[in-house]
Amino acid sequence: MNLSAVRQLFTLALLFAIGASISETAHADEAGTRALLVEIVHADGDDARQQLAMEGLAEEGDPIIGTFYEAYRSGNIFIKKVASSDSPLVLMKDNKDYTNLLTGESVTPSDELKPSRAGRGLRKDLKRLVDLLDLSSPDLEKRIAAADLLGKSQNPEYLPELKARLDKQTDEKVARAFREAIYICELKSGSDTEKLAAVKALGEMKSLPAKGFLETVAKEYETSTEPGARALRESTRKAIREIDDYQKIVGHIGTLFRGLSLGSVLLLVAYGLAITFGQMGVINMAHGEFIAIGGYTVYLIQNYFVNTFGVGSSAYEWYFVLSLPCAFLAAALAGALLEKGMIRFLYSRPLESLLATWGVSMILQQLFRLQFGAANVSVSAPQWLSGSYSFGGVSMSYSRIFLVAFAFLVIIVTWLLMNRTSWGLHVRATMQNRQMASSLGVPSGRVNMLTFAYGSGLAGLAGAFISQIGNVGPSMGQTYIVDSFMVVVVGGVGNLFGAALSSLGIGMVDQWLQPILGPVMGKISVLITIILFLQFKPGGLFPSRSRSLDD
Amino acid sequence: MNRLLPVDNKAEGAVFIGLLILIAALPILNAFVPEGNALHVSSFQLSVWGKYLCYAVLAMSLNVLWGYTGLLCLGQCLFFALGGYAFGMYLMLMIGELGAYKSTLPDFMVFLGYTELPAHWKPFYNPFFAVAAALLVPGLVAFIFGVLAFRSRIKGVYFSILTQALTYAAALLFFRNDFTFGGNNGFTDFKFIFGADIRSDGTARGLFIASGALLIGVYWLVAWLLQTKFGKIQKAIRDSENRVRFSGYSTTHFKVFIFVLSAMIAGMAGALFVPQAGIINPGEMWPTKGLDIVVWVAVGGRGTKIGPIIGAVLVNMLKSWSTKAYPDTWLIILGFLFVFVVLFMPNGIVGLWAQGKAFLARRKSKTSPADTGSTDDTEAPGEIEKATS
Amino acid sequence: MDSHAPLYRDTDLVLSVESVTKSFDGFRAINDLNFYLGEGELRTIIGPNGAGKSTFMDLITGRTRPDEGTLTYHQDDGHDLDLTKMREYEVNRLGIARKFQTPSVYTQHTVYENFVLSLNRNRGVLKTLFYKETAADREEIEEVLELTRLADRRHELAGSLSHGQKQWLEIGMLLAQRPRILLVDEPAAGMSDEETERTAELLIGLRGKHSIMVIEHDMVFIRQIAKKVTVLHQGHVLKEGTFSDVANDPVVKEVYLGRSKHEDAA
Amino acid sequence: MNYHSDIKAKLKGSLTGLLALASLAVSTVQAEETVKVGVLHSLSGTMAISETSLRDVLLFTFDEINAAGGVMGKMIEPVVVDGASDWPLFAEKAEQLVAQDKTVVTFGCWTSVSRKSVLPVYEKYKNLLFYPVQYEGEEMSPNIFYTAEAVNQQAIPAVDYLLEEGYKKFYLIGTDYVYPQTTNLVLFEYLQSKGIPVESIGGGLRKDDDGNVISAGNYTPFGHSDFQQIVAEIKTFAASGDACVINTINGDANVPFFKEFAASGMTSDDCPVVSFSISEDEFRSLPAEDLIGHLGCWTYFMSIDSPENKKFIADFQAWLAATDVTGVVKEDRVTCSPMVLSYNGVYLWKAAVEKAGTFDPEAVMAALKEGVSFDGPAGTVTSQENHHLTKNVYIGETLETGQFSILESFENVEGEPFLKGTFK
Repeated sequence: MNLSAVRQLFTLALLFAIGASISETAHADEAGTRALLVEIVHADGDDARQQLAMEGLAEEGDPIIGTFYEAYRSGNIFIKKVASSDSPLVLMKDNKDYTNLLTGESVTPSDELKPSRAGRGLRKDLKRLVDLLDLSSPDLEKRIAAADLLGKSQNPEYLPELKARLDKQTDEKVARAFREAIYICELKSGSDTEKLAAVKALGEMKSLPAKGFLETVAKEYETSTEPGARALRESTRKAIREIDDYQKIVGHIGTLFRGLSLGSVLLLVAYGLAITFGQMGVINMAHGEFIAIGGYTVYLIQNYFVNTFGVGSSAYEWYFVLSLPCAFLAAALAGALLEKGMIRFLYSRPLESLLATWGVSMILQQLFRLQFGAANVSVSAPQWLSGSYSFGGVSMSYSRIFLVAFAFLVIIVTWLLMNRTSWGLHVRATMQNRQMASSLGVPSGRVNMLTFAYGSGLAGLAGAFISQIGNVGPSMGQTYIVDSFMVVVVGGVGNLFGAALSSLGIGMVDQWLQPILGPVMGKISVLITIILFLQFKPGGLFPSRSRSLDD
Repeated sequence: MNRLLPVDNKAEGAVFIGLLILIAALPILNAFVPEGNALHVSSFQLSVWGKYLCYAVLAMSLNVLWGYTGLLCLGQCLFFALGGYAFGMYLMLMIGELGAYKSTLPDFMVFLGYTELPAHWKPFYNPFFAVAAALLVPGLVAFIFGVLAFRSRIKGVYFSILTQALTYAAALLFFRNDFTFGGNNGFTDFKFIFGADIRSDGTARGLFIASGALLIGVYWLVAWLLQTKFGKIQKAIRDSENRVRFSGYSTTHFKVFIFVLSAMIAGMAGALFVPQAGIINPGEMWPTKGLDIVVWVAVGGRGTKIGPIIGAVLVNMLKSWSTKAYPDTWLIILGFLFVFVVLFMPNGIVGLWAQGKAFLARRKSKTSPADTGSTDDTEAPGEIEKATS
Repeated sequence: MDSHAPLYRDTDLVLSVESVTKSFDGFRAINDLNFYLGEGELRTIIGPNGAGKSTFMDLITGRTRPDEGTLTYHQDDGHDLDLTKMREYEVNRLGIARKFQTPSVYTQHTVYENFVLSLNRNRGVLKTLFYKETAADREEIEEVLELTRLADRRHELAGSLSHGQKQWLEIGMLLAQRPRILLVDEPAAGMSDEETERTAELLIGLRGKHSIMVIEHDMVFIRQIAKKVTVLHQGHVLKEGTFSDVANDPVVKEVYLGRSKHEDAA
Repeated sequence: MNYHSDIKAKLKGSLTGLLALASLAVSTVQAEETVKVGVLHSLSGTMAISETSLRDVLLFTFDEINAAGGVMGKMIEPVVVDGASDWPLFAEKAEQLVAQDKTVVTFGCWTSVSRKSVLPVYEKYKNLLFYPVQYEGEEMSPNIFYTAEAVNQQAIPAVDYLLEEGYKKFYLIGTDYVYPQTTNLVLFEYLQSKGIPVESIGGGLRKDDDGNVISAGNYTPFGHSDFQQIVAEIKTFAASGDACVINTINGDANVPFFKEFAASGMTSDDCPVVSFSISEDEFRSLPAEDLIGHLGCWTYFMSIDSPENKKFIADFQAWLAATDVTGVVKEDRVTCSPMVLSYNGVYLWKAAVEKAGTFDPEAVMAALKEGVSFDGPAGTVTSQENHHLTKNVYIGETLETGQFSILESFENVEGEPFLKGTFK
């Protein structure tokens, strides 16, 4: 049987029903809706019955449909066999609670639960239904998304509904989305004059979603010799150009933000190294594993919160906030131990610290594998860090915005620590001349340990952030180790400000080159650029000024 | 110093002679002792040892640079791989029409739609050109990078990190499918070398003997270099580059020369490694490989002639054994070994003897207070300047 | 005194430094410096910390390039050479040798080898590969061994010498180069009184054979060797003259004492 | 030596008599006789992420077979070695297994390069390797049996499904190595043959001097961690709707990709991503709730509702709980296609050995080529003449639980390794 053909037929039928009825569905019969939904679940596999139920649903238009859709989509609808009855119960799971879909009463489920899932096609139809309902949703974002999706379907059946609701929109953004949807619809079904107007309007709106549809129009009228065709063709081309030009600007702004955000990642990753390597002269190849310690700490805390409070609970939302200091402390502790147990014997032999820490890195990686499994572990973002903020076509994810802000915080805090505390003074003194400092009464043993712990702690923080945007796994740190050394070297070993500047610079250059050369050649070019850059500035951006030039 | 047996002390001499015997004996035991006899060396064993010898040469090439001149190159694997690729190109062409597509072109080219061999591949039909390329290509890369780096006085950690970046960039480049070097899969499934079946026992012996000869040749070269004035300058650069410069020597020229020489030795090792390992792919230039080599040298004892050989062979033997005996924990074992060596054996295995003597001397001197105080001077040579200086 | 005007210009100069300026990140380490060194002269340079003494030596030896000004080397044959375009080893090959503040010797080589490497010949890469010691070489080395009183320690590693001996070794290494100009940075630092005295004798003995520039802090030592003293202050020549001239100069006193007091406080 | 072996022979002779007697009393004496089988996977290094699970499932399978009496009366004795994600080491380990340990068959490898590196070893010793992971094809060694999905058992059905679903724009993205490049070149041809215009295939094209397309799609380095730019591009590409992403990113680089994808606000409803390298096992490291509705295509899913599969999962879990092998993670374990293909491989090998009546690798391969079947967790698999398997192909979409819900299945799809050029 050809599923998609049936589905198309059905969708068409559904649309007629919706077109006729949706505007009158101000007051809905919830019990009726629920019954229809249960019907749909039971009719799994029987397209004709589902179709009938859907038609009924379209007339009801209750918000419960949206909730149901979400649950159906994500596998949270279950069928429970009841011994006493022929028709099993349909349960809907929300968080940990189950409700009877038919009655809305909450139910305590026994173990006999069989999940029921919507097929992709059914879901598409449901989604469209939800979108139509969402057109009148009080949530503006939902309204915009719904208009966008209905517009892209280019189905003329939606036009009256969209037009009718356009006048009621007071919010400019929503109204714009409605207009955009209407114009895109008209690109297909409108008369030539309507099309011309739509094309012009979309061009002026710099509508990105319209671009594909405009191209279709351009193609359609490419060879046409009809009288209006020429004008339409030319304005379509003009509109596409306008959109393209606008997209270029958006692209540049986007690249700036992406560069900033990549730079911030590099900065977080490399700042710890800038301290342990730059300030202390320890070449810590296990730096990457400290990053992993941070990542695993977040993972453990997340699991603790999941087990204690459950996913989606309000307490769970706080897990990441708690993770940050924990990740810092865990890595700092590991750093302190490493310093006490090994590094402090190697201050006079920096290159040997490279070898020994390389051994430590191998040990830690394998320990991670034995403890957490070789596979990466899953860390989810809390709600407040998911999603993105859109600004004139550039979307910036909240996790990255937070990351950029945090990177700046790290710079400031580190600067304050280094320049405004006695510890910082001791660090700088020790780093300039270890022997001199200790003979002047600086407790260099403790200063070294704390400094190394701080640098390692920063690596742990970096790991915490990477858990939000990337992997948490045994070798997660390896990805960053070459990059972070590059950042420190380009910035000028020993110069924290230089490290900050160079990570931003490298991030920017990388993001700027990527669209031109592709990610692989982009990365290679960045490396080559760095190598060449150091030819001209062998000491990096800010070479450490030292009077003892002699060896 | 003895010209024929270029060793500095008895222990070194014993190891070196042992090595000579090993190189001579293994192929004989392989060829003339029948299978089943306890003394028989299988072709598998032979090729494994052949690879160890190549690794030993690779370690020696790094030692020339790091041990004697104080330049720690973290990208030595790049030169090794380049040599391997150069010779691998010849081996690929020798497959002829025995590939999956029965074409004269290497399989990956057929797949990518090449109808003709790219121009830079053509000369590699000639094995001698391939050998020359295995020497010259790494040499050329080292020359360009060396001139750039040394001219602008990049040294110490900067140099190390840049070599790591260089090998990383090169690895990414070689991973590319359309770089005409087979992408990630690299070169494999070789059939013939110098007209002989590459999988035959005879070839395994031949390659082993060639590796042994290379090892001895490089050993002699290093020994000869060390006793020339050049060798002394090398060490002098390690100890006090400024003094060398202010004695009228262009340290840049010296360093470039050594860097190129070291790259060429590594390239030769790579060229011999590839037919024995049966594969070369960009994984061989991944930065961690470069670190591995450093570890071999450190474990064996850097700045000594025999140390790198011991280190490379022992670490790789340990790896071969432990990846089977302790597949889950061998990395931990190896890791602890490195930490231990660095902390307690600053001069590697070769330095153990002297360390033991010093230890005994110190125990003795505890009873007699007349200690010279110079026992602390065992600090390993070739320290880079402290990063911040 | 108007320090902008050249003091004097002799026909037998070996080195002329004129209007040289050098800045590091906006800080003027050397500021419009004029300086002349005569053939066979022994000159002492003093100045408070940060006066630019070491930078001055760096400029002469090609380690640092001046922002402005000229550094001219007057060759034996009367030809002048511009030092600002040369690298260290080229400058050195002209016969300008330099001793560093901290002794810079090859610790892993024997005393004898240290001298072998310092001889002023066979300094190209290929030449060193095929270099064979000649009788003349040995003779020269013996000479320096005697002069520096290291003959009985010739086969010991330089690293095992005492600090004072290392200083002597380094001076010997300079002499083995047969230089025309000797730049000596704090030769007496870390030496015992007896060693200091012997060093002073050595330097005085070299006067006339080489042109020598000595940077030193030790006033006793300076008094011993100094004929003519140049005082540097803020990268500029503050005063030039005999030791007593300089020592009694009120400006010099103020700069020196005022500055050094300040430094002690820090 | 002769003396010793003489004694040994005599001892053996007298022992066999004793054993024959004993065997009458104790029927389990067969357990003394073993056959050595190699397991060659990376247990450390970058590939350990994926390969460790295969080691686990192989050990489980051997135990299961041994408990049921072994193969032709012999117990399987696994020899496990670590390839350490190091390709020359893979070749060395393979030769060690074959030449030194005298294994009669090896189950192993994940990446193509590891397979390529050991191929000459198996050809030289005329031994046998079972390769279990989806790959690009373009290879058919006489000594390797590919239980893996060929491109036409994964990528092509997935694209068929998407086309049927009405998707019109395809964005190709992958890690820069042979499998993605090859798959995407095949798909590029296939999509065009299905009437998709070039401008609707996103990710970029590279052509050689003659204008032949040598690379289609957008590629990232191994372990790439920054997908901002690419996701921004996909978002633009998908702005007009009806677009999907065909993802051949390898291994852990998928995590940053999907996190970035989810963070950009796109969902599977706007633009589904169909991935060929993410099975249930890899999925454990992804934030499942952000990825609901993205697609996967494999020849097995853990969610297959069949008694065989349920038994397989339950037995594997029981084995995990009981095993004392070091490095086996016991919690949160799932089963996935490469694992089942390893499992199937062992049983197919067993069937072929029994059919051939010998452990001799060449005879076993001959038996395999004649066709051997096994009713595995994902239905019946049958070996083909061309060293591949006929098997069912499933398309699934991801659920919050980290499982796939099966949307469509194609039965008995024959594996075809050589595809490029067939759609032109």
